[in-house]
Amino acid sequence: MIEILVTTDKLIPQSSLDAVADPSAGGTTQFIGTVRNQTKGKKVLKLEFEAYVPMAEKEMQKIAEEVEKRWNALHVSMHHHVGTLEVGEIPVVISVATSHRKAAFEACQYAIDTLKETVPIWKKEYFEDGEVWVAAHP
Amino acid sequence: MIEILVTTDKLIPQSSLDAVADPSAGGTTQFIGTVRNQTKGKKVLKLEFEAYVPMAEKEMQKIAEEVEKRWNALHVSMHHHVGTLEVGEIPVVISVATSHRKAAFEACQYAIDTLKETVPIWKKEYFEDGEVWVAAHP
Amino acid sequence: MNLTLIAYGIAKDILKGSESTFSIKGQPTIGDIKAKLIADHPAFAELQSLKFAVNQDYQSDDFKVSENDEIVIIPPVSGG
Amino acid sequence: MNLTLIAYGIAKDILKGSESTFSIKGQPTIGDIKAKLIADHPAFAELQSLKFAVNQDYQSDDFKVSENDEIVIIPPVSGG
Repeated sequence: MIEILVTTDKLIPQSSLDAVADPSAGGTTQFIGTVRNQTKGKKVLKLEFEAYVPMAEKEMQKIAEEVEKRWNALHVSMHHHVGTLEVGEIPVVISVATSHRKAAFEACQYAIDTLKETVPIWKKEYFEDGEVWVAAHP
Repeated sequence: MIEILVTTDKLIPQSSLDAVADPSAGGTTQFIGTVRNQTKGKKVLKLEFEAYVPMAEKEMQKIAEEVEKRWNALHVSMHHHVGTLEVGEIPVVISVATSHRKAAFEACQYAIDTLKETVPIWKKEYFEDGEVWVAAHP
Repeated sequence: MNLTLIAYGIAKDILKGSESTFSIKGQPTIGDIKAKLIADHPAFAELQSLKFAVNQDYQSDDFKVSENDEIVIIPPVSGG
Repeated sequence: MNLTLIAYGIAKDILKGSESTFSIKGQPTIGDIKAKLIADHPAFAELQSLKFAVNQDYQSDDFKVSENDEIVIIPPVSGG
């Protein structure tokens, strides 16, 4: 089962875990991203996430399908927040349940690595002296 | 910060996440073990976990210290259940918060792999036709 | 052909709006659109990468767009 | 010297109890204790592994135990 969610609601890690619960699962790996208080030493005030939502969901679906296929995952849940987040809040939660634990780690890492490369979501960092779209420039 | 817990209480993944929350964390990886409904095709009714508690805590502490040192983890939380668990319930939760996410995956995987090798906890599987201490015999 | 490009993130800042409409001869490719966009707004050339999605899928430079396609400028993504 | 071995898991089943007390000459090593345990209870020889902890740390065969040490038989662990 695949669960994809792009939402303005606060992300709840337990809700992503619930989505992948399965009696034949031996292990679940979860990645929880959190907003860091600094970037290269500069204090971060808040982040704002913007998404091209229908395509973001489609790209996340592709990642989840690849995870199911390549690591034989039982279930995959990917949640991403859009809107403003404070330091310590959660932009992304990914859960992967597998029969055996090694696959769960590899699969979850692939999912977050690929999400960061392909999913059309953009993050703006707000500093005390201005704001910047992350990764926009070399 | 290191949090080690060996308990007869039900494990709550969120409580382990709360223990590693940090404004300088960029990523947290969590491993959640769950009781599988079968082992090599045989239906599992329940599991019972027994621990040599003071040494289990000491060995878990050693693992967490190694994780802090080797992967520069900000915080590590390791919870293990003792007592009886039904299918789908949680024997173990490990959370590792790091500044960068790659380290979080490696560190969390090291922690669960090592826990399974060194921590004096024993698991008995109950089947319909008997019970067995897991991994006791070759 | 009249085209509407949809913009997100820094593309929205460069275009000063979430959409940009322009006319282009014949049936253009993504490569044609990219060239025109950079000619009109040189700031696009300074981005780490510049991709396009047509109807919610990434498409490469040789892809030909059609009249009612949903064309979105994809500046470097930074989710997660 | 009188020794009390504490047992968990399958070791408890083999010894039919959570403790086993016996006498051994001089100051025995973990290796001596292991040999005596297997001689008295051959089922220990069939385990995947057989380790010992003294005062909550693993110790190898050449470690000498003392009178009031807490000695625990560690059959193959299976936590997690």
